[in-house]
Amino acid sequence: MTTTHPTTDERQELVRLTADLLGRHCGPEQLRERLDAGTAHTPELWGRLAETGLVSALVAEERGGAGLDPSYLSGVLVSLGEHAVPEPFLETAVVATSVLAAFPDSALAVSWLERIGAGDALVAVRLGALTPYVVHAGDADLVLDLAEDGTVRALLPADVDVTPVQALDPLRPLATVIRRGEDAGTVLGVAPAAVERARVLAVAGAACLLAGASRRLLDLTVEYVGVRRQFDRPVGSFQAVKHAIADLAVMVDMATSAALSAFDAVDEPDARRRAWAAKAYAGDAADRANVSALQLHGGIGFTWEYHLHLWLKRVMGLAASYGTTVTLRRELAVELLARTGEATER
Amino acid sequence: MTTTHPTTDERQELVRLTADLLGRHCGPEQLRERLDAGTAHTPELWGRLAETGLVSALVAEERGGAGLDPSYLSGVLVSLGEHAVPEPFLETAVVATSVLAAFPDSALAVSWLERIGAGDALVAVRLGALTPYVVHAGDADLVLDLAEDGTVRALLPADVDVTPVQALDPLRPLATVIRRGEDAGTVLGVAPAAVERARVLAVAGAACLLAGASRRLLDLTVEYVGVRRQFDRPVGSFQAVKHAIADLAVMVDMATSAALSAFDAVDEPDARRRAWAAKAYAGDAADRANVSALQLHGGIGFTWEYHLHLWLKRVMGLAASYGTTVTLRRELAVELLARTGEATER
Amino acid sequence: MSAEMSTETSTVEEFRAEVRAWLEAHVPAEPLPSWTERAGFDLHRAWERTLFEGGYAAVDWPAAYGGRDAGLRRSIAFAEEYYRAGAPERINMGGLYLLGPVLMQYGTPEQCERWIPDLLACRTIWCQGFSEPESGSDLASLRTRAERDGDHYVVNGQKIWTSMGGFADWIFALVRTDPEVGRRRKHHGITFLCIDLRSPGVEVRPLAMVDGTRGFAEVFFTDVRVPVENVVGEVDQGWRVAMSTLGFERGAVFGDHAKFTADVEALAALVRVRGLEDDTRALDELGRVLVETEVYRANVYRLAGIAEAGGDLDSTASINKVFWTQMQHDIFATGLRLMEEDGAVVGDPAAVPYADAATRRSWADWHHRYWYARAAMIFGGTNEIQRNIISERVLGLPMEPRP
Amino acid sequence: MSAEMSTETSTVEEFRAEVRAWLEAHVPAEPLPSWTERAGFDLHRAWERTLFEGGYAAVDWPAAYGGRDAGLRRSIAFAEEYYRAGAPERINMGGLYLLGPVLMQYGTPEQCERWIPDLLACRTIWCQGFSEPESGSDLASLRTRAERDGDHYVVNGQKIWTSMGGFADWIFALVRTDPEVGRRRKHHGITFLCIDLRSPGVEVRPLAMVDGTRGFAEVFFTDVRVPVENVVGEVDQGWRVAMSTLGFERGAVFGDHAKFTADVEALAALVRVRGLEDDTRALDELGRVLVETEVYRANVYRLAGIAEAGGDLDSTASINKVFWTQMQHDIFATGLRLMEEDGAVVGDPAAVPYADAATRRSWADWHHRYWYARAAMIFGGTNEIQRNIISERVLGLPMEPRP
Repeated sequence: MTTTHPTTDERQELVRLTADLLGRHCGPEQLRERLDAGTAHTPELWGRLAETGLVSALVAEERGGAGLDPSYLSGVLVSLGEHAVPEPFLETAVVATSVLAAFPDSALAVSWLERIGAGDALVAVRLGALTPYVVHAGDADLVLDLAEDGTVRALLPADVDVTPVQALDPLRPLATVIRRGEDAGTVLGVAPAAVERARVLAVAGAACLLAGASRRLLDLTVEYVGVRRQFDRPVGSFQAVKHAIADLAVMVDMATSAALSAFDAVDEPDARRRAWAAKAYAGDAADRANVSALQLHGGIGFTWEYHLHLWLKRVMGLAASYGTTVTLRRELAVELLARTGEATER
Repeated sequence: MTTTHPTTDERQELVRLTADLLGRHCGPEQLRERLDAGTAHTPELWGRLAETGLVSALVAEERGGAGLDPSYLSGVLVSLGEHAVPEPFLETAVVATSVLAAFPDSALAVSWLERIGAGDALVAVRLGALTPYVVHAGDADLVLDLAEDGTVRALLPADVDVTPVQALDPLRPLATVIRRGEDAGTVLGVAPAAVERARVLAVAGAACLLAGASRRLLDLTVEYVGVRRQFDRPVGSFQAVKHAIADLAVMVDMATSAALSAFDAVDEPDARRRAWAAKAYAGDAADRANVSALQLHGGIGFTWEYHLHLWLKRVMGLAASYGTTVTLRRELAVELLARTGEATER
Repeated sequence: MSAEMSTETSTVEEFRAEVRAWLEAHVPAEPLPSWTERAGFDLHRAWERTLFEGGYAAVDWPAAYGGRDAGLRRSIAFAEEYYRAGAPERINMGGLYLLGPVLMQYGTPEQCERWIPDLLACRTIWCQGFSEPESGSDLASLRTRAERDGDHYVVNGQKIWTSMGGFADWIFALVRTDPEVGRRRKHHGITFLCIDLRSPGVEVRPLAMVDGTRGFAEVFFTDVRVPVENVVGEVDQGWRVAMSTLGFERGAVFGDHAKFTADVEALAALVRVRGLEDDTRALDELGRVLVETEVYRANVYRLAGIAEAGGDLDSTASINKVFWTQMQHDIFATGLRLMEEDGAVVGDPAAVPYADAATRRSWADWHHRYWYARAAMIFGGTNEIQRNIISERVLGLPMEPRP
Repeated sequence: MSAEMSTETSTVEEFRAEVRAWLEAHVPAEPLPSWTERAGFDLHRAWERTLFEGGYAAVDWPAAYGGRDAGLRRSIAFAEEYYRAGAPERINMGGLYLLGPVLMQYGTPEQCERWIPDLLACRTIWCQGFSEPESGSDLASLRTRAERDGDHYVVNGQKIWTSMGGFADWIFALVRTDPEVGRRRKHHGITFLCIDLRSPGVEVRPLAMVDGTRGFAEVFFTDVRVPVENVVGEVDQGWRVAMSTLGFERGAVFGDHAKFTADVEALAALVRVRGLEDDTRALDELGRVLVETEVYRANVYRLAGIAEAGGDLDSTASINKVFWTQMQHDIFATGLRLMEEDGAVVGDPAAVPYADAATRRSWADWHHRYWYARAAMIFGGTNEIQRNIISERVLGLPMEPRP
C-alpha cells in the first residue's frame, strides 16, 4: 500500500468544507436542541457528513469510497472537535473503515465497509483497556470488538448487552458493552497489525478531536474577554488575563501540532509513540483549557444557558477516553526505559 | 514535664532580638566573606548566638541554660532562615539538646549538654534515612547518631570518617559520615521516643528555616520589582508580575504558618503529621520562591555578585534535607490510608 | 465574632465530647439528598431546625439569639466534630457566615433581634445580592437603584449569582442610593439593604448551572418598596459594610478545615476502592492534598490565635481565600484524575461502588463538589482580584497605571 | 535560511548515514571539559575546526561559505545524529544561530564573505551585544551611543549578558545612532553594528554566574572607533534587524529537538541508576517530559514544513520560545527532583555513579544545564515578554493601557 499524503491546499480545502458544513448544521443551537431532546447522534447530521464524502473518505474506491490515506482526515478531526460534533465519526469513518479493510476476504467485513461508505451504518469500537466505556455504543449498528491479541469480532446489537452510563458529556454518550456469551458475534479474523493500527488511529484521532475542542475553548475565551468590560476596560486588557490566555495558546498550538503530526504518521515506525504522546499532551492542554476558560469567563461560564459547558464537558470526556494522560505517559516512560536500557546493555 | 509556650510578646521579642543580631553580624556581606574564605561556620557568629542565650535556650537551667520549651525558638528559626545563617543551630541548639536531655544519668550526655550551653560545642546529627548527608559534619565537635531503633550514639571526630561532598549551597556544608567500625563511639542509650521527638524537631525546624529563607526570596523580589524600571514604570506595576508575586506570598505565608505551628506542636499527639506536612509544603513553597524570584529578577539574579543566589541555593539545599517533599508526603499518604482503612474496617 | 466572649464553662474537650455524642444520636443515617431540589432542601431545613433546637446552630453566637456563647475554640471543635460525623451540608450559609456577623458588627439591636434568631433557626433563608450582570469583579459599578420615598426605598434593578436564591426568603443587597456621588466616586452612594423576597415587584428566576443543578438564581426588582429601617449601617456608606461582608466570605471560616480533612479522607477511600494503595503516583497526589489540608488547619489555628488576641485579620483574608479555593479545587480535580476513565462518568458506574460507606460520598457528589470548587475560585471576588489585593495592599507593590 | 536551496543529491537517509559514520569516527571518546574555562574552550574550538573541515559546521549554509547547501531536512537529520552521538556542545552559537542568518538576510555580499567563513570555521567567535544594565525587557531603551565621525562610528556605552563574551572576538551590537528621533520614538534611530573586540577602548569583564562559571561578560565601550562598513542593514533602521535576530533566537532551531530527546534519555538513565524503574511517580515525571519532547519534535517538523513551503514563521516564534524553555526547565528540574537528597549535591556523590556511560553526562553537567535552563526563560526576551507578544500580536487581545 503506497500512502499519499494530501497537499497543504487539499488539507485546507477539506477543513474549510468541514468547518462550513458544521458551522451551518452543528452550531451551539443545534447542540442544545440535541441536549434538550436527550439524543447525541442524529441521522440528519450524519447524512450530511456522508453526503460530503467525509464518512467514506477512507473506504476503498471499489467499496464506494474515495480510498484516501487517513492523513486526509487529521484536520477534519480537529474541526469536528472544534464543533463538538456529537457523532461517532472517529469510530466509524476512521477506525472501523481501517479495521474492516484488513479483511478483504470476509464478505461480512466488505458489506459493513460498503454500508459505512453509503452512510448507512454507525459503528462503535471496543479497544480493550483503552475503552472501559464504549462511546456511542447505544447508537451503533455494529460494535467492532478489537481484542489485545488481534482478534476482531463483529458484534450486532443482539450480540451485546449495552448498558448506558450517565456520561459527564451527554453529547458523547458512553456505555459498557458486554458480549452475550462466548459465541456471540462473528470473528472476522486475527490481525494484530490491523488492531495496533486501529489503536493508533483511535488515540491519535482522539488527540485531534481534543486539540480542536481545546482550541474552541481558547477562541471562546479570547472572544469573551475582548468584549466583557470591568473597571472601564476590556477584561482582556489585563495583563494577568492575557498571560493566562497566552499560556493556554501555547499548549493548544503545540497540542494541535502534535495531534496532526501523530495522525498523519500512523504508518510510520514510531506511530505508537507519537500517538500516545500527542494524546497525553492534548489531555494536559485540555485540562488547562478547561480550567482557564471557565475561570476567565467567570459566572456566566457556569450557566446552563451559556454554551461554554458543552466544550468544558467535551474536553473532560475526551481526555478520559482512549487512554488518559496518566496511563499513556506511563506507558511511554516504560517503553523509553526498555529501549534505552537495552542500548546501555549493548 | 509541663510545657510552657511563650506569649506573643515573648515570641516577638525573641525574634526581634535574633533579627537584630543577625542584621548586624550575618548580612549578605558577611555571608560573602565566608563564601570567599571557603568556610561556613565561624566561631564569632556562633559566639554571638551563644552570648544572646539562643544556643542554650533549651538547655535545662541546672545545666546552664534557660530551660525553655522548644516553641520559644520557632520564630527564631524562621529568622535564622531569613538570614541564611550558616551555622548548625537547628542541629546543636535544638535537636542535640533535646536528645541529650533524654539521658540525664549519662555523664557524657550531661557534659555535652553543658558544653553546648556554654557555646563550646557544635553538634551534627545523623537521623537515619532523613540524613544521607549530614550537615556541618566537618565543623562538628560531636556527631549524634540517632538510629531508627532509638539507639543514640555519641561519635567524636576520631570515631567517624567524614567525607565532604560538594554541596550546592557551600554555606550549608554536607558530608557523608561513616562510623569507623562497629565499636566506634559511645552508646548513650536506647530512647525511641527521644529519637522520634528529635526527628520531629529536625523536620519541623527545617520547615521553619525553609519558610524563612523563602520569605527572604519573596522580600528581595518585592523590593527589586519596586525599584527596577522598564517601559517607564516599575516592573512591579505589571499585573502579571504582581500576580506571580501574590501567588508566592500565599505559599510563603501558609508555609510559615504551618512551620511555626508544627514546631510549636512537637509534643502534641499529631506532631509527626504536622511536621511532615509543614516540611513538605515548605519545600513546595521554596521551589516556587526559587523559580519566581530568579525569573522576576531577570539577569542580575544569575550573577555571583548579586546576593540572590545565596538564598536560591539555601532553599534548594534545605528542601533536599531532612526529608524531601516527595518522601514526606508519600509517608503521610501511606499513614492516612492505614489510619482511615482501619476506621473503615471497624 | 465573639472570640473572647465565651460564657461556656466546659473545657473544649468536654464540649467536644458532648457535641460528638449529640451528633451520633442525631445525624441522619443516610446522607440527605441534594438541597438544590425542593425535597432535599426541605430535609436540610428540617435538619437545621434540629441543630437549632439542640443549641448547635451557631455555638459561638450569643445565647440571646439562640447561640451558646461558646467562644472560638469550642466553635472550631464543633465544626471538627460536625464534619467528622458526616453531618449534612449547612444551607443558610449567606445568613450564618455573612449576614449574621455583619449584623452583629453594623446592625442595630433591633435588627439583630428581628433577623438573627429566625436566621439561626432557619425560619428565614438569606441570600446575598451583590453581583449584577455588568458588575462582577468591578462590584462598585453596580446599578440597582434605591430611591427614597417617604419611609421606604423603591428598588429597581437586577442581581445575579444569588446562591440559594431559589429557596431564599430574604436578600441582603447592595443598592445605589446616591447615583450623583457615584458618578464621581463609584464606591460612594451605595447602601446595604435587607429586602423581603415576598415583597411585590420581586421576581426570582433560578439559574440552571453547568451540572444541571439550580443552586443559584437571578433576582429582579421592579418598584419594590423596602422600609428604611432595613438599611444596615449608614445610608450611602454601604461599601464599608460590603467590604466587611466580603472579608467574612474570603477569610477563614473557623472550623471549615475539618470539611477539607473529611474530603481528603474520602479521597483516601477512593484510592482504596481503585486499588491504588501501592501506586506511588496516586500516593503522591493524595499526599499533596493531605499536606494542603494540614497546612490549612495550621493556618486556621494561627488565625484563631490572632482573633483571640484581638488582632486584625483583614490582611489575611485574600491569602486565605486564594489558598482554600485552590486547595478545594486540587482535592476534587485529584479525585477526578484518580478515577481515570470514570472521571467522565457522572452517575456511579454500575460496576464500582464509589459510594464509600465510611465517607458517605456518592460519585455524583464528587462531581457536584468539583464544579462548586471551580465556582469558589470566582465568587467572593475572583482569585485574580484577590491577587491584586495581596500584591497592592498586603505587599505594597505599585499600582497599575489607570487607563 | 535556505530551506529550498539544497544542491545536495543524496537522500536524507543517505546523508544521515554519512553523518553518522563521520561522527562515529570523529566525536571525542570522552566528553570535553566545560567551555566556560579556557582549557575546555580551546578544546571546543578545536572540535569546531574539525567539524568545519568535515563540512559539517552548518550543513544548510551555502557551500560558498563552507556549508553544504544541504537543505532543511538534511540539516535536521544532521542535528539528530549530532546529539545522538553525544557530540560536544556548539560554542559559536551567537554566530551560528543569530548573526549568520541575519547576515544572509540583511548583510551585503562583502559582509557575508568577510565574516561568515571565519565564523563557520570558528576562527572568530561572535557574541551578542543587545542588553544593557537598564535595558533588559525594554530593549529599545538602550543607551549605547555611536556618533558618526568621518567614515567611522565612535561608540560609547555598556553591554551586558553577552554570552561567551569572555572568549569572543567580535560583537554584533545595537547602538543608538540618532538619539534625537529616539527620544520621540524609541525604536527608531538604532543601528546594528559589528565591532571587533580587539579595538582600542573595548573592555570585556567576564561575569561570574550563580554556579561559579563565567560564560557571560559585560562589555564596555569608550570612544571605540568602528568603520561604517560594519553596519548591517540600514543606519537608524537596526530595530528591524534586531527583531529578525530575536526571531531566530526565539524560533525553532531546526534540529534542537534532538538535544532534548538526548536529555530525556539521560533522565531515563538517571531513573535506572536510582532504581526507580517501577516507581509510578518517577515514571509519571519521566513520561511528562518525554511527552513534551515528542510534542516539540512534532512541532519542529511542522514548522519545517511551513518553512519549506515558504511560509512565515514569525507568529510561531514566541510560542516556540515559551514552550521549549519551559520544557527544558521541566527536564532539568525533574532531574533534580528525582535525585532527592542528591539534588543538593553539585559534585558527583562518591557513592553513586551518576555519570552514565551511555549518555556521557556528569552530575555537575546536570546542574550547569539546570541553571542554563533557568536563564533561557529570561534571555532572548523574557517569557513574560513573549506572553505579551502572543496575547497581543498573535491572539489580538487588547493592549494594556499606557501609563
